[in-house]
Amino acid sequence: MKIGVFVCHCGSNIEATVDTAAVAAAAREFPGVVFATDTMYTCSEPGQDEIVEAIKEHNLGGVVVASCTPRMHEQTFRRTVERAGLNKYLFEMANIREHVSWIGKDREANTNKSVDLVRMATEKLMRNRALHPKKFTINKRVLVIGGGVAGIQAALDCADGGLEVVLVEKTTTIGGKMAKLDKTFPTVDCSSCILGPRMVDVAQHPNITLYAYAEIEEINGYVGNFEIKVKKKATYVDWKNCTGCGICMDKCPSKKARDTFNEEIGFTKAINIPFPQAIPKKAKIDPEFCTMLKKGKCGVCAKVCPSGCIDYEMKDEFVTEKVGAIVTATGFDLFDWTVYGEYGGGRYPDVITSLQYERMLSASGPTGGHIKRPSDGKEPKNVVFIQCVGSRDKSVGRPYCTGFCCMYTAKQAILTKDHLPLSQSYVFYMDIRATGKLYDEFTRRAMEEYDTNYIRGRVSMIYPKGDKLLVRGADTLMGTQVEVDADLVVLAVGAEASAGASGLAEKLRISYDSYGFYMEGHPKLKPVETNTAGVYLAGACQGPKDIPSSVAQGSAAASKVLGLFSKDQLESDPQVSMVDIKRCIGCGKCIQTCPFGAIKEIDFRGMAKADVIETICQGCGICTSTCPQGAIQLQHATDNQILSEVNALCQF
Amino acid sequence: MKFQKELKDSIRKALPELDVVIGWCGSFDPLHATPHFIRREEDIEKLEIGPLSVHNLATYLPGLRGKKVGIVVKGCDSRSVIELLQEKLIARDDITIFGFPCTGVVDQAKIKKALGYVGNVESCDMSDKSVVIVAAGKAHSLELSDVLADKCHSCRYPDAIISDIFVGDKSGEAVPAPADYEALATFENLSLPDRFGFWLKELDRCIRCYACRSACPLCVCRDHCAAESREPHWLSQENNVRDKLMFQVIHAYHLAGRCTECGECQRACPVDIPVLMLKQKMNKEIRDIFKYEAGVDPEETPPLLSFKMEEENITEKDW
Amino acid sequence: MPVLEGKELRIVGFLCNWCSYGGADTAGVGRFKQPTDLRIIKVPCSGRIDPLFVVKALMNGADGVLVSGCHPRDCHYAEGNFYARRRLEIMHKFLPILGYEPGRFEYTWVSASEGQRWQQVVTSFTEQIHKLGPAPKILGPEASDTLGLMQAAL
Amino acid sequence: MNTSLNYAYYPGCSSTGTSIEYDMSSRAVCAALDIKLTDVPDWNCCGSTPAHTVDHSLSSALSARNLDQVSSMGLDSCITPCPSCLANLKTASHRMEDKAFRDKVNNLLEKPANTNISTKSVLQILVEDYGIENIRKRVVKPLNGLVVGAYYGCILNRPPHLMQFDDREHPMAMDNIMEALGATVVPFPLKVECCGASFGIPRKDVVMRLSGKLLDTAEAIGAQALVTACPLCQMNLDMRQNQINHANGSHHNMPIFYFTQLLGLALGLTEKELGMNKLCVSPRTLLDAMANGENLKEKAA
Repeated sequence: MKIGVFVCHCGSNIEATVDTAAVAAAAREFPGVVFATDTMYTCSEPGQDEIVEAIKEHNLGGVVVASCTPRMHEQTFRRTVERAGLNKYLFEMANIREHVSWIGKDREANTNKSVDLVRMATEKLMRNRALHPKKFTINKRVLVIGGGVAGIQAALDCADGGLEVVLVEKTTTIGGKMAKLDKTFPTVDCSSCILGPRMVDVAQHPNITLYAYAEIEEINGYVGNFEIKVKKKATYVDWKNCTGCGICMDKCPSKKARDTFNEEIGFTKAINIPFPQAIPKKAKIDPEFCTMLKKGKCGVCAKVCPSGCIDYEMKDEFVTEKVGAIVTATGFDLFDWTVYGEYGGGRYPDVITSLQYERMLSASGPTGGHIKRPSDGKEPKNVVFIQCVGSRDKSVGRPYCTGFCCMYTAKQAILTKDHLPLSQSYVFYMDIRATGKLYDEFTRRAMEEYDTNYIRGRVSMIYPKGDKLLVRGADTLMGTQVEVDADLVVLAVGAEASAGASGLAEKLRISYDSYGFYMEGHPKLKPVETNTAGVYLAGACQGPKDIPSSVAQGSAAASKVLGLFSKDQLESDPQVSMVDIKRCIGCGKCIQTCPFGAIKEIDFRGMAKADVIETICQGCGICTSTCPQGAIQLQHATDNQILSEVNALCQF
Repeated sequence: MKFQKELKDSIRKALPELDVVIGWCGSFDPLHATPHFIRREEDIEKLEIGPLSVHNLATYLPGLRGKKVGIVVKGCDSRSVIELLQEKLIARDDITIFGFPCTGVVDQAKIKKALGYVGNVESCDMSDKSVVIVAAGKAHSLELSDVLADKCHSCRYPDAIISDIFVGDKSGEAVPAPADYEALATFENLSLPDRFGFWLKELDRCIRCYACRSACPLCVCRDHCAAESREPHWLSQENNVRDKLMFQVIHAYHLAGRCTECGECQRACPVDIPVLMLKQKMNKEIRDIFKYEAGVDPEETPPLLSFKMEEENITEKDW
Repeated sequence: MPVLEGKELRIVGFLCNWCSYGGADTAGVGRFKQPTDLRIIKVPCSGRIDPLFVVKALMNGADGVLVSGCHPRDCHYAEGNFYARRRLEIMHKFLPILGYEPGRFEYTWVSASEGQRWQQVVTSFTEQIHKLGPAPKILGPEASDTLGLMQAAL
Repeated sequence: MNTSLNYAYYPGCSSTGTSIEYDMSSRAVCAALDIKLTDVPDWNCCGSTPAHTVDHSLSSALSARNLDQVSSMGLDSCITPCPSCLANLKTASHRMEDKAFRDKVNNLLEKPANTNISTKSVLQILVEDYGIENIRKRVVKPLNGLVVGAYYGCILNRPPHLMQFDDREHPMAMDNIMEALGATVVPFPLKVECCGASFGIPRKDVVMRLSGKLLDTAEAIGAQALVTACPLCQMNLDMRQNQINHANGSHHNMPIFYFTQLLGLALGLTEKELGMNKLCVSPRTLLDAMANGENLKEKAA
């Protein structure tokens, strides 16, 4: 094989600490290399053209590019060599940027290491074979996990684009966190007025199947052909017949059930519909508080239900859905702020979270939109907002910025003044992060027009003083201590990955960061993709996001799905395992260890042999390292290819 | 031996249903036995079992796949049969296992070492405790226990673990003690450079005949062994000690969790390289980490072909 | 030849494509300084790594071998690293009988987001190998080629 | 109850002076509960004020010697009533884990010190080793609803990683003991606030302000007395109460007990054994009322 080597400067990114010309010169001496050069930006148009020309001029059979990580530009260069008529697998990359030039400044060592990496790449390349993808048909249905605003947007966009959508929501209603909000920043328009119609659209869209109060049990398959097992949790109410009239909730004598929708400000009934605009508007029994389910006595709801749909015997149910793509929009949860002992650790009823406050502000909330202190129901006069509770704080393991608390705190300060004109709001902040359209103007309004007292500093202690809470903190701009007699303290709690995010990630086979947020395919260029083909991300499951960004991502994920489904067939990755039937002795160890069931036993002239189902094989290569005689080889990562790299590096 | 007749009777009874029964018979001189393939009634009388029945006949089973095979097994051999069954390399229905209480087999190397060259062996009497060999008209006497194979001294399974027909009295229900790896422990007292040098020195003798592989009942790849393949190309065919040692590591690793330490590899080695020790090392680690012993339970899965989400006995490095 | 005499030792890394290779990229993007000895071979999954590659590298003259995959339960292929953990652990325990220090070969898990952890792993593994010094090498086709020099060294 | 609790006891310098009643009552209580204390032989200053602010190695050397003395007793755990001593002993042990520092300190000493000694406060062992339920069983003269606030001060459980005791923001050890003794415990919101002790000499005005606030708050929540576990806190609140009143124009007359004094009382020990006469703000009225069996909670209401 005649090989061409292109060593990229990447501007000064590589050239500054690697002598690329020397690397190219060394490469010229390698067996098989007939052409080697260094180029300024190999990925640029002239850079790519140079490769195409060299392939033609030198009749190259394979190309090595030494530049950035293959995760960045492998696809780019594969297309380049394809353009010149080479099979795209006759290409190798040597990562001399992320793995060399960026991690040390020793030019001699870096240059030497780059030469090694190029040698490895050429040795492997010489053992590469042209590979050809297989086509397979796909199921053009999409699963959206999570019915918050991002999931709703993704579902509606996909459905409007003509796809069948399965939307799975963990709670009994879609709407997510946004449904709990009173108003939205920076427009201060009513949250349920803008979200409500979209929720209704979901319910009425002919292309959308909604499973509320359901969870993902199992995911099998691969892009184009996933098989999803959905657990429909027992509601004890036959939803087919439930009209959502609410009589059961009215009459239920068990009044102390946890009201999670209202963030547990007050209680709800053991049988309940979370809020009037719920979609679907169906009742559900909370078995923890239902006397009938606990003690076998009561049965009031069954008696009063006009459509007779109460079923105390109901069990969880499982349904299987086949889809071709998955959008994950599982959102976020709130940081458990009670680890902050200095804020009372949960002992003071008048220290509440921002989302609890939001429910209080909401006209459909438990206080009917009146701001009342939980302790005595009085209207507060001084309201203190504390920002960055569980954000930007290493000591509680949350060093990241949640990003939207500054904005909702400004909004809540404004709303406080609207509700209680005689009130005074104080905001303890670290920095104000208001980097959206009209955002900074909005926080300035909170300060200037609504007379909110912004104090730059952290709060060191909250303690009760009479019926008030004394909030003591630092004012770092003044260099003094400040103490505020507060009637109500609202904590701007940060966002964290939703509980169960990591469990779902394992089912989806996508990765997540150390906080549990899902990893996107590329931090800049693949914001809604994951490294698992056919799985996309929308909204805060990837990292904290405000509403506009979540909606944008919902649409972006939908457009990715629509793009994927624009073809009737997908090409399977040819980097799959292949059995050398002559060498296979039919021992079945590969079949035993394949995680995907992609290898089956076949009969070949009366002998048992292994056979790979190419569209199912995911290319992990467990089989290859299991087969003692090496009869099954993962294409593009064969034993010989890896051995050639080892041998290139370790030459005795 | 007293159960020899009983065994012959059982084979006679079973033979009509079988294609072949494998046992041992006399060989070129009275000091050696050889595998014996009984196909006809008249072959049965030649069957001889005793301290010379050294060969692990399970080695032949994968090659006879599809045939109805009877096999006479020592306790250690039966473990190889179990392992082959476990890996579904042979079918249980196809084989009939004849077990007997083994009292140990000799190590020819030890006899050779004790006696040196003695000329043509004329007779050999192996009573309970002693061995009397008459060669070139001269009698040589040895203690049997001095010439028993190492594995017999620490034998934990004298009776076949699995058998269809068992002749003679079982040696007892003794629960096998955990294997002790004394020789291995002694070797591991050597310094690392000494161990490295040891293997180079030993393997230097290797003539790459692959007798170790051919004798191994679990080397089922046969003609497709990675040692001589170009696809994949793990080893060169050159005469160098690196590849010779690498082959032994490949052999040991491919047997990890499968090897029953029957010792055939080492017995077959014409230049007496102690290759079994590498397999014992694998087995010891497998036992310590996975609490697993190969060739005991046909229903088990070899540990390297399975996993647990939480591994109790693996402590990963803390960085 | 491959290493800078007296400065570097020969360290081979086998990294899975999905987590650890990405983690090494993340470390690069973050400009986390690392020793230059390590050369990385990318494989799709830690389950693809035949422990015999490790032995092959050592016998061919590597001074250290590092394997890194996705954290348990986070394998892109669900189970690859579970198999890898068993097989690599066995090889880790086996190597000393051949005369290689156990610390010549380590395996670990680094996710794509853990650039800092990668830096930490590379740095401390490289230090560990430098502390051990060059690995025993097979210097020629005959044992005497090696043993003679070993004797001379002693 | 037969306990096998056995500790080396490090009294600390205050115990021979300003907080002699803390020392007396600690010893008396431990004796009454069958907790064996053996004084650290030839103990010296722990190196707290002022050494710890000017010379870390000297300060740690002082503590290290004390710990070494404990180890020479054949014991591996040592208790002290004083949180300041405790902090310094623990700091020394912690710093001595660093080899360079250890060498420096050992250089100052006659012989290298073994500082691998577990150190705890009297309060900690009563709660963790003896147990509040066991204390409850030993109460013979309950405190009749005496309304107390528990004041821990700022160093008893901080820095948390070093002190390893109770909640750093909201400790409950003394509250729980007092409750077990039959007192009415009112939640004292400033329980871990600073009394100003380290400014005791140079900036008395700060002490007046900080300790004054503590007393104001105690009165506001209806406490009849405060209990403390720290000689410096107790001294500021008790001995300086008059000065505080004078500086702030307040009229507090609030007894400041060591928790061991009230514990001793409930265990049936005499006022004399507990050094009640050493307190500056007289607890006479409260003690008499308790002795007369009056319900102090009702009285407060």
